[in-house]
Amino acid sequence: MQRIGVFICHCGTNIAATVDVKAVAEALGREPGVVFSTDYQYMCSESGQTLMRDAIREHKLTGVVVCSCSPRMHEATFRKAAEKEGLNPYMVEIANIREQVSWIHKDIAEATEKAIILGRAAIAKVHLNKPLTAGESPVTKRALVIGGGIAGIQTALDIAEAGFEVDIVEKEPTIGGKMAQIDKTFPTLDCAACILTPKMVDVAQNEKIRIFSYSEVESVKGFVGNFKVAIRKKARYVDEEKCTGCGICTEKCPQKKVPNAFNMGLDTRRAIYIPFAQAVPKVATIDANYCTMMKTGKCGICQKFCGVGAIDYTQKDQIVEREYGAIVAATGFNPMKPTQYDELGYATCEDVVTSLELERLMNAAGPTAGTLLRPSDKKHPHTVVFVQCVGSRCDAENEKGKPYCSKICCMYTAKHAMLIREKYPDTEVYVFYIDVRTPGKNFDEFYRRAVEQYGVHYIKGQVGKVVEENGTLKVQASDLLSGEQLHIDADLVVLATAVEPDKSARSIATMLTASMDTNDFFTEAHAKLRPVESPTAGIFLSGVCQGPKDIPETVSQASAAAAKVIGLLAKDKLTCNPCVAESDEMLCNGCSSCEKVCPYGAITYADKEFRGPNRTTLIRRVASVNAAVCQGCGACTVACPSGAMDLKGFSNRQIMAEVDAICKM
Amino acid sequence: MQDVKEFRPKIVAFCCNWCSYAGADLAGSSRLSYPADVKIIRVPCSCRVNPLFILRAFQRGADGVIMAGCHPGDCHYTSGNYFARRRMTLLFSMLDYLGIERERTRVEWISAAEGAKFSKTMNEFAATIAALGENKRLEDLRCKN
Amino acid sequence: MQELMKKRAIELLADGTCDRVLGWEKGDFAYDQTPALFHTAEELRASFVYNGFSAANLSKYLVKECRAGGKIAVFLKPCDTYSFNQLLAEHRIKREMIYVIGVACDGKADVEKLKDAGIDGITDIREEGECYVVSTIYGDKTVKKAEALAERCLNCKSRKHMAYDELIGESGEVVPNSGRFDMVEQLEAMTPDERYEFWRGELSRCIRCNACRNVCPACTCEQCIFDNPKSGVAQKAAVNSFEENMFHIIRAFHVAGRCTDCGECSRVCPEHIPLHLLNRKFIKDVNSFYGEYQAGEDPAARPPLGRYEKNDIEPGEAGGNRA
Amino acid sequence: MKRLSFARLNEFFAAIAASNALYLPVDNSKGKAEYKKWQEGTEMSRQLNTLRSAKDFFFPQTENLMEFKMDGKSVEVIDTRREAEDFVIFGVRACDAASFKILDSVYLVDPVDSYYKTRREHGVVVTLACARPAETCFCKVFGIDAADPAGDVTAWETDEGLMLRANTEKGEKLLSLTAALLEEGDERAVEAAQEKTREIIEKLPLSSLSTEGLGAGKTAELFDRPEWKALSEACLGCGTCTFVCPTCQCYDVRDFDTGNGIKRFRCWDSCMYSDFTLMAHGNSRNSQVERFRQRFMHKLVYYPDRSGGTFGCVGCGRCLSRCPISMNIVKVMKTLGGKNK
Repeated sequence: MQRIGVFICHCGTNIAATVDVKAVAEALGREPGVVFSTDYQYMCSESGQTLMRDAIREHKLTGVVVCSCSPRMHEATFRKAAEKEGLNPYMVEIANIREQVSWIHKDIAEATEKAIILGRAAIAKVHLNKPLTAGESPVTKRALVIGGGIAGIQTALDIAEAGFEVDIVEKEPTIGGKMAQIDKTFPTLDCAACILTPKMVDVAQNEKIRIFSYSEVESVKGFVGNFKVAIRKKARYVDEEKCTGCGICTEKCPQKKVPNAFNMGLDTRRAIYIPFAQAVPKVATIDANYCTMMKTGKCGICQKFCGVGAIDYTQKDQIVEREYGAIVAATGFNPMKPTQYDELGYATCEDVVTSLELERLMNAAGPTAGTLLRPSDKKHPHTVVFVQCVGSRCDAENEKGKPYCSKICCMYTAKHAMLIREKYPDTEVYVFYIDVRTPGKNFDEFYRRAVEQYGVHYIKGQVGKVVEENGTLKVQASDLLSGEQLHIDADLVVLATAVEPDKSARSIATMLTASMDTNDFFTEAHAKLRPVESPTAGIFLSGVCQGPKDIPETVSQASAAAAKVIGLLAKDKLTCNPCVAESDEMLCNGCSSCEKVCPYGAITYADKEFRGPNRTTLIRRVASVNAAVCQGCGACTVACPSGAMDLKGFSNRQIMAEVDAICKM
Repeated sequence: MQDVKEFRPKIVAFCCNWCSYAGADLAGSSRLSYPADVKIIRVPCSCRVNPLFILRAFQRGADGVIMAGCHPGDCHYTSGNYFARRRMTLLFSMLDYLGIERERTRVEWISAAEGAKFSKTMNEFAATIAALGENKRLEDLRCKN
Repeated sequence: MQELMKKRAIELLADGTCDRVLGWEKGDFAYDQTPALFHTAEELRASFVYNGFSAANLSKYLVKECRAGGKIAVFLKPCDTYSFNQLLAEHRIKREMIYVIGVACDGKADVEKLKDAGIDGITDIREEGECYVVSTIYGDKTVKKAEALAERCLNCKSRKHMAYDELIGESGEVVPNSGRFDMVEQLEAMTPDERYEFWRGELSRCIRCNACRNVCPACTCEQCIFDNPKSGVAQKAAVNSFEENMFHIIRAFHVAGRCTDCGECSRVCPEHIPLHLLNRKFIKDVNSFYGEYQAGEDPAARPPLGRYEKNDIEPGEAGGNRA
Repeated sequence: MKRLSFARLNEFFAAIAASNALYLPVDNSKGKAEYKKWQEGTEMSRQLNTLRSAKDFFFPQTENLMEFKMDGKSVEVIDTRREAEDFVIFGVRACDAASFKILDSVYLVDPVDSYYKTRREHGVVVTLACARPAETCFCKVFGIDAADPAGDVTAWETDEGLMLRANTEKGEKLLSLTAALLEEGDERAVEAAQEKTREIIEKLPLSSLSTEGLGAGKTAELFDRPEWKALSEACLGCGTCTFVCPTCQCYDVRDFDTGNGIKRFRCWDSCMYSDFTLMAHGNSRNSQVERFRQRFMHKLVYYPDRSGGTFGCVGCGRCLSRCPISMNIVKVMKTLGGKNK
């Protein structure tokens, strides 16, 4: 029989105002096995913990029940306190009488009764608790960063800086991400390439960092400290080791009609290509969808011209298995394609472009070599209309768009407007907005410069229709402040489309068992206090994959994630969750039912010799659980028909004891 | 004359630690009430819920049993709720086949962010059970006196 | 057929293919055959029997026999081979220790049907073409085989052997429309109250003799949770309606996705409770929710409760009052 | 000897049911006979025998013994026995009637089983002679006459109606309740019916079964016989034979924790079960062959040892038709008994 101590927390008045704590202490004190029962103002306080520790010592307690707030809040606190007094921490159970009682019930009698019942359930469970010892598992001192944009780059650099190995998996042929496509950055207007490419070079040169470009994560197994990841290196048909990035192949390739994705399809490239001059790794890639050799078997020009023999048309996808202690998701975003907005004419008018396309049209390395020319007739636009919040801040019922604010559009549009006005003062620039949001250091100043200094026409209102007529874009809009309908003849319309998480994020989240919100942004472990960690241990979040951000915010979050990873990798061993599954070999049938539902591959089988009846021996196949690998979900315990598989800390008997206590008359 | 006691159903809610239990916590911290008849048992994952526990609850006097877990796809353990979903689908179908009221058992997917859904679900479920009345078809009279 | 089987068994013993043969031993009244191990040609000649009353599914005995060592030859009817495969899939038996002789089956007779038809004092039964000639102390009676066919054989799902090393007689085909879910559908069409009454009527007769469980080839647990005091759910008797329900629900659940529908549970129930209707409900549900699945068809197949689809039906969408 | 015309059978039952709970065999939904409480309109089964034996009336499968109520840390012991009802079982066959003697010899000797005793005292047994015994019947082997069963009252279905004979005081009392319906009967009608039954019994295949080599004092000869292994090989270890057996008398005492207290009950046990006679040190019979041997040695040797040679089997044949694998006491007797070889 256990000797159980029960402690009822008042939580100030949080509990005590609704629950008659004295009555609860008195009622639970009468339960079999309870040798001490008391109430206290703040059990989690230093003095509350001392009270508990004194009672453990004085009353020789073997089990403790704390009736207080959610175990998600202070279970660890009370377990630690018990441990300090020599009591196994897993002999402590919490009855949640705050979130589940005092905060939701008003009637004192009813709340008190429920608190007593929850207390009884916890006592019933403690009666069956057994001391548990946490095992340890080693930490693989290497991190994986999924995504090689500025977020991934910064995280990788910081982790490498601390002396740990980092791998970056980037699905494109080069790292750099969206930032590499941007022309200038707000609010300082420095050139994105000028600040990004040195970091890309740092990555390439850092001995601790290995880049898997043109690669994707294929599968993730394992758990914090011990992930096993299969990486698919997609065939680029060019030997990365041999290729020097000289670019001769990309000049000689006869297939010139490939839409250039880096320039948002505004110009073309060859079938063999290097996305941009500063690409890292600077290695060519063959686009098998366009390569004549790959499609017809006739051509081979690039191979002929390649001085180092790097071209290999027979290359196959390769799976690389790597082990990691931590994984960072930095999967980034894409601007939404606004094709579903017929009224804005993106799909029909060549001169309706997205903001990112405009970036390329203004970039010196872009399709127009930095001169702003509109796509249709390559003429300089004299009237430019910007439309804000395309696909952002939509009603929940609006299936075309996103409910959230994409956060960066107001600022980059101000930047675009300003740059156009500065370079081409003869251009009239209109910005249609719902609100202008400029919280950030020097942001509002920046925006005001656009309005006041550069004379950009900011109009609060919505664009209703854009149609092309004889090379002119007829823009119909409403000015909400004056209530007038406006008709503007524009040469170029720029849509600030919503930021949306990269399509690959969903499947990566599933592999990582990291949760996502309804918009497919990764969920953080705590919105305020743990913003760079996923709820899944060992998985961290960097950049826009967690939510819309600008570059400085992305970089700071990237460094924060790196700090968390470093904190993890700095440990030699991790304490395992002792609440893991355990197989009773005497009952095990070896039927493999449990193995089939284990997400971690924690169950293995072996033939073992057992004593049969009357001095015989027999050999049976039985399961055993790798305690370091098991995460304690309990799927196996239900799959097991014989009841051989049970979960420590949440055993069949314990849960049924709780059921019994709750349902008791 | 004997006074007629108002029927207060007993409801057991198995909640997974990562989503639904946290959802219940959020309901609590948001002060979103639901009947005191609902008592929560914390399990690591919905896949920990053995049909035995559900029958046990009915045996011991529960009038309704609800299991709440992470939304499919969001399981902390990747796949636990998918297995739980199959198990409960089959179990509930069997209970129905035996003529045991279908409404006494329920599964809901409630995330840590859905405090309001937690409260709403429990209110609805408690109302359903109250309307159904006492569990007679899966009762064990020995536990009732 | 019987003579061919006997001859073959003797050969297999003689050539060392096996050291014992698992078959059926004749009893006192032709219908009361007992599964038995035959170690010698003499034993086989003296008492081996195979006819319309050789009903027992021998596959489960292989669990025990595989532990005893040596090499076992076993006669398996088509439905027994499904159980055999399932046992293989669950590593309960060792394929290399077993020599399977698939034997043709055109349905087994149930002596209760003869008795219900008023035939008593049975001393012997002979097969003559499509009929059984029943000798009784009151004289001979002739009954059409079809009229004596056991309940489970009326809805035979397959005459095809799923596993064998050799065949005696022909292996047939899977029966496409066996009608084995007809009764399940009838029950589903009832109101919940009617279903409740039906099952109470049936399950209330349960005497918890455990025959259904102990004969079941899917119930090979080292120790059943209902026998294990440490499980917290042990029951020794069907004390009340709850325990009757509990035992049969959990047993059916534990064999869900594993039950091959061999029908042994209903065959052996001394109270004639149609237990197969519980198992068939799960089989039917699995088929309709998760796609056709026949346990024991393919030992490598992943069982329905050991896999999932992301868009599986929700528990709330299954069941419900169909009436 | 009393006579009741078949036409007045219902009135007869009604008269008994007026002051007693009357149970008689009734066909269930599966066409099998089971004992049911008589009420107006109940029709008696025409089956030879009930699926389960009549022992259930005196030794039910489960019964509550006592309760412990717990309140906090205090325990209260409660005697749950209630006043027993008077009841009459009609239509008990000779084999089951003989089984009561065997049960009595266990439960009514010191220490008397008060639960059993109470039921015996309150129960009146009306037996019915068999008219058409089945091939599985072998009561004759144990000296039981199916044509002349024991019981408080014995009844025969004859050409002249139902003939009734009171054998005990209880029986006299019962018949007096129905005196208005009864006439004096002719012994000869009974004799004619008995003659017919006995003729059938002679022809039954198991009537010639011999008990030679079995019975009291044979432990040493039979215990280590190698045949046990083959006999028990197919045994599933279920409890069917023991639960349908009219003489099996073993029970287990179990506690059921309701959460508010303990209900202590007893339920039939089966020597075929792996937890039979399980003790703290483990089990004394670890394999099915040992458990199987126990059952048949008990019926054929140990019980006769203690009862002056009476066998612990009444030849009702239930285990012959109910055993899932058709292994039964007859096969055991034929294999181990001297003359049957």
